[in-house]
This record gives sequence, structure tokens and C-alpha cells, in this order.
Amino acid sequence: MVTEAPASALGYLWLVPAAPFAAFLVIGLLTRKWRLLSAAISILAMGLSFMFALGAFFSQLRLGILPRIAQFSWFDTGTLHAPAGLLLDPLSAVMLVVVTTVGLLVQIYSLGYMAGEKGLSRYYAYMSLFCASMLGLVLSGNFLQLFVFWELVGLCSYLLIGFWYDRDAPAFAAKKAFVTTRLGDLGFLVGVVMLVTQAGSFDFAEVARKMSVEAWDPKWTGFAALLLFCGAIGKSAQIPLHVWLPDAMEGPTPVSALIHAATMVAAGVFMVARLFVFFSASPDTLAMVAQVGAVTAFFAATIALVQDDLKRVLAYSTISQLGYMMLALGVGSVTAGMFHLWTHAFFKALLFLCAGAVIHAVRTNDMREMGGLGKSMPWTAATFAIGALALAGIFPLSGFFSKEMIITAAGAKSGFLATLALATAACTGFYAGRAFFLTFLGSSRSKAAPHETPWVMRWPLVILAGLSVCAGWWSGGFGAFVFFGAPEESSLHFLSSFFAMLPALAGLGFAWMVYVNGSPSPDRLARTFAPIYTLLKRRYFVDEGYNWLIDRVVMGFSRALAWFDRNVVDGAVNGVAWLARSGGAVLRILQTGQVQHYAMAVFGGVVLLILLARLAGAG
Amino acid sequence: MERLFIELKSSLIDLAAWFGVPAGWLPLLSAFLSAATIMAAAPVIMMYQTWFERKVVGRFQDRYGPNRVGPFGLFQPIADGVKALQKEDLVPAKADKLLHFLAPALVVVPTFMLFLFVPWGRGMVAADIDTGLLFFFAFAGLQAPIIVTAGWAPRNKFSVLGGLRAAAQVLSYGVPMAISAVAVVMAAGSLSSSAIVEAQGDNWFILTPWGAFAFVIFFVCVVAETKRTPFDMPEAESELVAGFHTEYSGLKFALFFMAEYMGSFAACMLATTLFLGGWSGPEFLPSWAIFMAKSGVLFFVMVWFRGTLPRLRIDQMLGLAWKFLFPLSLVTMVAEGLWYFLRTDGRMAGAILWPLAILAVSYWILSVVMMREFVRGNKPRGKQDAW
Amino acid sequence: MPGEIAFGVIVVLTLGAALAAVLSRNLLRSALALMFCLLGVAGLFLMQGAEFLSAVQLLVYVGGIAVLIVFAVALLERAGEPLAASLNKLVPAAVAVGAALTMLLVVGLWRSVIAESPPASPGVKDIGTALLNQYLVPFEALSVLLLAALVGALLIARDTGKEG
Amino acid sequence: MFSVTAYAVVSAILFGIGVFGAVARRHAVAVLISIELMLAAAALNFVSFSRLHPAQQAVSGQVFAIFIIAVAAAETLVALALVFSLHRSLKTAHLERFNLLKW
Repeated sequence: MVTEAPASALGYLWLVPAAPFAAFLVIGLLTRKWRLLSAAISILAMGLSFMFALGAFFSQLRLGILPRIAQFSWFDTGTLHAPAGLLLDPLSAVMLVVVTTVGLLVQIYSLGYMAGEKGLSRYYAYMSLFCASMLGLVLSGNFLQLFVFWELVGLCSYLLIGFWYDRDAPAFAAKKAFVTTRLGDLGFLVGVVMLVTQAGSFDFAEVARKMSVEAWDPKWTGFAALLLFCGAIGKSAQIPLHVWLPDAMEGPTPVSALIHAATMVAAGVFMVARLFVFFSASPDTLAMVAQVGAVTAFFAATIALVQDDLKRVLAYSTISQLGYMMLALGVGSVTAGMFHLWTHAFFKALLFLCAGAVIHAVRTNDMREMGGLGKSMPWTAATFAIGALALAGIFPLSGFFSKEMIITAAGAKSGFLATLALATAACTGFYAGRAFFLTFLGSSRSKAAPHETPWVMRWPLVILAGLSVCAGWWSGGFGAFVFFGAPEESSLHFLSSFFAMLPALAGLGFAWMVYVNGSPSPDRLARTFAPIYTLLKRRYFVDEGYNWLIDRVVMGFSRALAWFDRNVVDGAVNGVAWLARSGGAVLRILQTGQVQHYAMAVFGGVVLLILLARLAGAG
Repeated sequence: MERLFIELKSSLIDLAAWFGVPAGWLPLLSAFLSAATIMAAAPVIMMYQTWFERKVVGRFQDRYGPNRVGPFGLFQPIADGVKALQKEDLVPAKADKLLHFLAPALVVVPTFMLFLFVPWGRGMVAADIDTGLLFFFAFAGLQAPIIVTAGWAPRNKFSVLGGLRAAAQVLSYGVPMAISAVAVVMAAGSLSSSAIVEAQGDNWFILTPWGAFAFVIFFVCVVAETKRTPFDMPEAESELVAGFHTEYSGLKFALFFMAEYMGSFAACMLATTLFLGGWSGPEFLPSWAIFMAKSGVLFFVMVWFRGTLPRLRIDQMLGLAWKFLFPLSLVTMVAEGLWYFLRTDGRMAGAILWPLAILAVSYWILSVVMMREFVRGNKPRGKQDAW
Repeated sequence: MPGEIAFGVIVVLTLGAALAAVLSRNLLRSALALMFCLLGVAGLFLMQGAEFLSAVQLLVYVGGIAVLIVFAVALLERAGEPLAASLNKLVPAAVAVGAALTMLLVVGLWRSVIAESPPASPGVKDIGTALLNQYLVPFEALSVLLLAALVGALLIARDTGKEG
Repeated sequence: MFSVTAYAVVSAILFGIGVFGAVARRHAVAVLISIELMLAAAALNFVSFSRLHPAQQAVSGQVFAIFIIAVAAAETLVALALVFSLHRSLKTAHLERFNLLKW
């Protein structure tokens, strides 16, 4: 971020976030009544946004790594400079493509999935706003804008998770998502304030420049970065704030796809990558990031092993994959982290949309009631298989390349982290296989008559499947495009790479044995490892722990506060109100309602004024 | 003959100056002399109006009219006056005594004032001021509150109704009357009555296309303003006994009667001034004689109306004022403007045709609308207004 | 001298009528007194050379407003409103304030030296020119106001048909 | 012609009488009458003081008086309509009864 390309080169980039936002306004204000028109407006706007994002991406690719910035001074208080504008560099260019591609496909897919939904206009308005906020976040060049869009993304995920607000579960899930991420956002805000007040500017480049010029204490910067990381923990659902993401499955499935692949959770990873310069200031912070990432990846993967709900499996897999990304960032490889984000976006969107198609067909989330769907839904089964293999990291699908990059990067730093990553890869292979086998193979356990998806839902799957296959082949160029510090060479050594693929293959094979061959049978496994099984099934009792904490500690404290509020604070307020009311009761005797009394007062006042003026004039 | 009255007045003033009246008082004396003349002449004119009317209406109804007192009944009005003086002054028990006494007296005063502002002859305007016409209308309008008071004073329901009707009528017809006079004011460029007469010369305003319309409107309004048939709703015997002057007898009644007749003659004089060239005419006759003759002819038309036309209903009458005469008088104003500018442009044919065209078209439209209204209005439709 | 007499007569008429208007127990008499008072004011206009204004005062105020008020009184009275007890309890205060205001104004006027310049009485033409040039916008606004008042008054006073 | 002061004094007295009536009279129409008195006093002041200026400004005073008269006409019209309307619903025109908006 030292040299800049001319700002005018940004051209119509502002349209990328502006088009969906305009769609949101138009739908919200004008076309609420015409649902299909709303959908068309939203998709058209997203398509426009997609075109311009592609244009920006390729122009950036041609230009190389130079960031382009178009900023104007929003306000300036003297000690604090707040610009507003757009920042385009390889990082945001990649994110633009991810967000607009997934956003567009999800919106098209929603046409089929949400058909007949009463609140379709509302749905598309939120979707547009969601994409617009994420795009704005990606293009932010300063802390203020970043924070605003960060919160907008949170708001939109709240609105969309709670889309069916008339049911209890989505309403609670939405609240949970909002409150949990808010916990992380508090840290984020403090971190932002620390950095911004120290530098006297919101501008990323300016803060970074101040940091190096004024040689800030690395410990201090590291602490600020750690606080920033809190935000990422919340948004990207890292341990211990991961609890909202599985619950967020209560939203419509396309929303889950969007949240998991491109918008909400990617924001945390993106933020860390964007502000990596501050993280890199302190090795301790980086280590912390890596540890949190690795642990999250492993624990989420183990939980995913035993879940019965198809969407929950995918949700925990997302948490796990996000852990991978954090791990990559923590070991210092922005390239690996972002590349995994890039590939993961496509195959996780694909998996969710497939899951949506399946759920659409069998009207349940429970894998125990599925099975044998491969015959009736060949397209979905095929694309899901591609997604699952990519998720497991099987050559030559995209997941292989990105995961490989991460494991290599982790291995260079610490053997423990690499081991954890490999163990996670094994688990990933197992649950990916398990999900596919339980859903599409075997005999049908479904009560409904499943059917293939309509074409509006099928084509996004096919396109995403293609992307899931191909996205990884760019691994060589990616390292020269998105990096921190020095360009990274493609570190693919075939032998070691295939060695790294072994755990995943093993996991897949084991899944095949258990769920297709039936020996050992799942039930026996569960009985044999009963304590572990229960622990995993109950997700390490994290939710229960939180509930206990909140019920006992927080609520007790709150009750004390409530007593104080009711008796002391309210007492004071009521006292003031009582004073005002009784004062009014006395004063209102003056208001007789007789016009002539008022007239009398007016004329009397005139007389007094004249007298006063005379006296003043005489004196 | 022409300057008879003017010379008479100036010689009297000279005489007073010779007797040592200070110069400051002489204008007052002049005003006093004019006022005295008017206060003497107007009642005499009024008396012979009544005689004239009775004679003419008698002819219309195929009878002689008054012919007992004096030759051709010429002394009949004097006999009537004596009779009125002798009659008992009846005051209803519950009447507001003060107002009952004041109203008849007050009603005559503004009527006398009217004569101040018309040019009786060349140079014979009692109060020759810039805004004479405005004052004429102002004093004509002054009658309305007094008549309401007169109707209210005896606390008789019919009287009140008569008074309210009279006020409504005077107010309503005052509007088109004033507006049609505005057309004349625009043409003459002055509000002074003598200036209006001089502006006409021998080209009377009634001979212009807009003037003809304006004159008809004005004259109809004048008839209504003075509450004469067919617009004598306020004193419609069949409905309200005798309207606002039901409870007045003797001299008080005579005063109302006098105010009415004097008012109608003053209105005729104003119509003459505005539209008929005032005192201008053949040179061998004195200007005041010409003026009186023209006004007399107009009064004859009024009598003619009375002998010919039946009475209107009150709502029809007010409708005529607001829905027909008022818009038409506005059109007259526009037509006058057209006439004026086309004439100064030198386009004489256009100056006549265009005003005629727009007046004819609006007349036609308004009369169609009005006829509809009348036909519909004849069927009872909801509640009629209380007067 | 005749001027002084005329002024005195008119002033006495005006103020006397004003007092009568305010004090009379009978509303119709009040209205009639108002009419006389306004006539007197028109006379004062005339004496100051404001002929046109005097005529307008007569035409609009006396011939229009006074008629309206008299009309209203006759109609209201017909509905059986007792006209007695015309003054309320505020009389002493009202007298005090009215008198104080008048005294202050008169004293103020008495003390101030008003520089008289040669009187100029604008004619009808001057006023007309001023109205249609310098004061055109207020003039038009006034016509709109009058129209609005007319329509508004009709709307407010219209009998909704429920009661007689 | 008399001094402006004389007319102004007359106007002041007229205004004072109007104030008294507006405050002390019971009947709405009587109050209206008193207000007319005050307005007339104001118009009289405009005309009187306009005499202190040369013709160009003197017109302004008279024009203002005309405006006052016109506004008074509008005001009377609406006020009477209100009185009629209130009289219909409350069966009285006494101002002290019109306290529906009290408190």
C-alpha cells in the first residue's frame, strides 16, 4: 500500500455496491407489492454488479498488485481525518468476484427455492442489501467505512436468518447470531478506536504508515490486533463464539449458502487479511490466531462427524474450514488463507445449494430420513459429489490445492498445527463422505416422493460445480497476485502433497465402509465410543455452558441491577414526572379556556412593555 | 337658461360676502346652498314621481289614475302628504323604541346624499370630487344595514324577513351594478361623474357594444336595488304583509316611501350619467332640462316594468344576480378592454365585432344555464332557505 | 373655523358611536353604532384628503362589513339568544387596561414632536398605480385571501342539515 | 387640516375603546365589533401618519389602510361563519361558553 495507481482508473467501480443497494431501495420503497418484479430487479442489479466486479478483477489482474484508491474527505475534525471512498487491490478484487458470483447464483437459485414465498420482495430486498453491504465492506479503504459495512452485514444476516420471523426457532436463531457476533464486535470496535485515535486517521494506509514511521510498540499493536481478531472470531464463528452459525441454519437455505460462502463469515477472514499489517506486527498475536484457527478447525470437524442434520453437518464443516483459513493467516500466509476462502466459497455454496435442493425435495433436514436420492436426483447427486470431494480435498478438485497450501504453510511453522490440520482433513473426509452416502446412496428412507430440481435451481449448481472443480487450478497465479510481504511460490510438491491427501482418502474410505458396506455399523461405533459420541453429539456442551453462565451469573447480576433500576433510577424519574405533573396541575388553572382572559393578558402585557420601555428610556 | 341655477347660487354667495361673511365660511355656505336645493327639489320630484306612476300604471290597467285633486289630479301627492302627517304614529309594544324612531329618519339620509354626486346639468354637481361615483355606490349600500335595522326594530317576524331580504338583495345586486359601472369608469378614465359625462360627449356609452350590455345589466340591478317590481320581494304583500315597513305608519311610513322613490330617481339619474351622456344633448335646451328628461324617460321604463312584469321568487332573484348578471358584468369589463385597445389600434370593425361576439356567446351560455336552473328550481328540491 | 367645527363634530360622532357600540346592551344597537363610528372614521379620512380611502371605507366597511354584522345579529337574535347581561366579569380589568393603553399612547404622542411636512394627498390614480405596480403581489395575495375567506366561511357556516 | 397628533390621539382613544370591548363584552359578535373598532383605529393611524411623507410614500400609507380594510372584511366573514357554526352546536354565542379546548 505504498504506491498507488491513478484513482480515475476505478471508473464505474462504485456501481458494484451501489447497484444492489439501489435495488434494495427500489424494492423496499416501490415494488413491494410485485414480488416477481422485485426478484427481477434484485437479480438484474446483482448481474450488473457481477459484470463490473469481473471488469474490476481483470483490470486489476492486468495492472498487477498496485492498489487503486479513490477517496474524498468525508469529515475532518482536526485531530481525526475520516475519508470515504473505494479501495481496489488484489485482495478486494478476488473478494468482489467471490461475492458477486455466489450472490448472483444464489439469487437466481432462490427464484426456484423461494417460489411462492409471501415475503419474496422482502427476501430480495434483504439479499440485495446483504450483497451491497458485503461489497461495500470489501471495497472499504478506511476503518470507519469498514466498521459501518461490517455492522450492516451483521444486520442483514440477522434479518435473513430471522426471515421467517413468525416462527420461534428462526427468530431465536437470528437473535442469537446478532448478539453473539455483537460480543466480538465490541472487541473489534475497541481495537479500531485504539488504532484510529493513535494515528489520527481512519485511513488504512495512513494508520499503517504512522505505525511504521512512529515505530509503535509491537505489543501494543499486537493487542489492538487481537481485539480486532475478536471481531473476526464473532463474524467467522471461531471458538468460542461459533455457536450462532449452526443455529443460523434456521434461515432459508440459499441464505445459509450466501452467509457461509461469501458474505457474513468471509468478512472476518477478509478483515484479518485486509488488516494483516497490524497482525504481523506481533508474532504472539499471529500465534494466537493460528491456534484459535487450528483448534476451531479440529473441534468443528469432530462435531460434524456425528450430526444428523444435513445442514448442520455443512455448518460445522464451514466453521472447520474457516478455522483452516484462520490457521493459514495465523501462520503468516495470506495467500493460503485467501485462496482457501476463494475455493471454499464455491464448493460450500455448491454444497449448501445442493442441500437446499434435497431439502426442497424431501421436506426434511434429517439425513436419517433421506437416502437413495441419487436415482431420483442425478444432477443434484453429481454436483454434491463434486462439492463433497472438493471439501475433502481430493485431487484435482479445488479444495485439494488450497488445503494443501495451508498444510504446507502450517507445517513450515509448527508441527503441532500441521498435525491438527491433517487430523482435521481426515475428519473432513469422513463427514463429507458420510453426508453424501447417507443422502444419496443406499435405500430410500424418505416419506416424500423426491424429484429433480427445476432448471433455475439446477443451473447454479452446475456452474458452481464447474467452479469448484476449476477454481483450484489457479493456485500458481494466486500466490503472485494475493500475498503479504513477498509473492509466494507455488509450493506444490507432488509427493508430499499426495501424502497430505492420504488422511482425507482414509476418512472417505472409512465412511464408505461404515455407511455403504455397513461394517462396522454406525450404531456399534456409537456404542463403542459412547462417551466421545455423546460429547460430540452434544457439541462439547458449549451451548449448555453458555446457558449456565448466562442463567446464573449474568442473570443474577442483572436482577440486582434491575432492582436498582426500578427503585432508585425509576424513582428519581418518577419523582421528576410527579413534580412536573403537580406543577402543571397548579399552572393549568391559568389556562381558563376563555379567549378574553388571554386577550386581557396580551393587552396587559403590551401596557407593561410600553411602561418598561418608557422607564428604560427615561433612565 | 343654461346657467340659471349656477348664477343664482354665485349671486347669493356674493351677497353673503357683501354682508360681511368671512371668506373661510363661504365654501360652507356654498355647500349649504346646494344641499338646501337638493333637499327641496328631491321631495318635489318624488311627489310627482308617485303621481306619474299612478297615472301611467292606471293607463296600463285601462283606468284613469288620480284625477280628483286638482287638474289631472296634479295635487294628489300633496293631499297624500297631508294625510300621512295626520295619521296616528303606531309603535308596537315590544318594539325597540329608539331604533323604531331612528330607522325611518336614517333611511332617508343616504338617499339624499345620492343626489350630491350626480351632475344635474353642466357644472351642476353638488360635490364634484374625484371619487364621486364610488361615493354614490357607498351611500346606496348604506341603505342595507338601516333597512335590516328598520325591519328588526318592531320585533315582527315578517319585518325581519323583509329586512333580511332587502339587505341580501341590495348586497347581491350591488356587485354586478358596480362592476358594470367599472366598465364605464375604464372607458372614461375617471370616477368623477362630471368627467364621465364629458368623456362621452355625443358618443353615449350605450351606443357601444359593451355599453349596451352594461346598461341593461346596470338598469336591471338598479331596479332591484330600489326594490321595485319585479324585484320587490322585501315588501311582497302576499308573503310578508308589507315587508320591513309593515309596522310603520304615518310619517314614518311616508319617509320609507320617500326614500324608495327618491332612490329610484337618483338611480335613474346615475344611469343617465353613466350611459346616456348625462346632460349632453341639443344645444337649444338647457343641460339640466335634458338631464331631467332623460332620467324621466328611464323612470318611465321602471313604471313600465311595474305595469308589465310579475314578481320573481326570492331564490330566483338572488340566483339571477349571482349566476347571470355577475358573470356577464365581468365579461362586459373584458369586452370594454377589447373595445378600447382595438379602437386605439384603429381597427374599428374589430372593436365592435369582437366585444359583441364574446358578449353574445357568454350571454347565450349563461342564459342556457340559467334557464336550466329555473326549470329545475321550480320543482321543490330539499329545504328552501328560510327567507 | 368651519374645519375645526367639522373636525369636532366628526370626532364626537366617532368616539361617541364607538362608546355606544361597546357599551350598548342591545347587539343591534351596537352594530348600528359601529356603523356610525366607521362613518366617522370615513369622515376623518376625508378630512385628511384621503377621498378614495374614505369611499372605500364606506363601501366596504359600512356597506359590507357592517351589513354582515347587522345581518348576523338579526339572524342570531331570531334564534332566541338573550341579549341581556352583555358584559362579563372582566369589566374593571378591561377598563384599567384600555384606559392605561390609551393614556400611554396619548402621553407618548403628546411628548413626541412630529415634524409636519407639506401635506400631500395622493389621488385615485396614484393609489391605483401603486396597487398595481409597487404593491401588486400583496394585492393579488389579498384577493386570494378574500377568496379563501369566502369559501372557508361558506364551508364553516354551511348547515350540515341535521338541525334547523 | 389638523395636525397628525390630533388624529393620532383620536385613533388611540378609539383603540382603547376597542380593547375594552374586546375584553369585556360577552357576545362573540360584540367582541367582533370591538375588534373592528381597533382595526379602524389602526387604519386611521396609517392614513394620518402617511401625511408626514411626500406623495410617493403617502400612497403607501393609504394602500396599507386599504389592505387593512380588506383583511378586516375577510376576518369578519370567517369570524361570523364561526359564530354561526358554534351557535348551531352550542345554542349560544357567548364567548365564555366556548371553552371546549380547555385543558
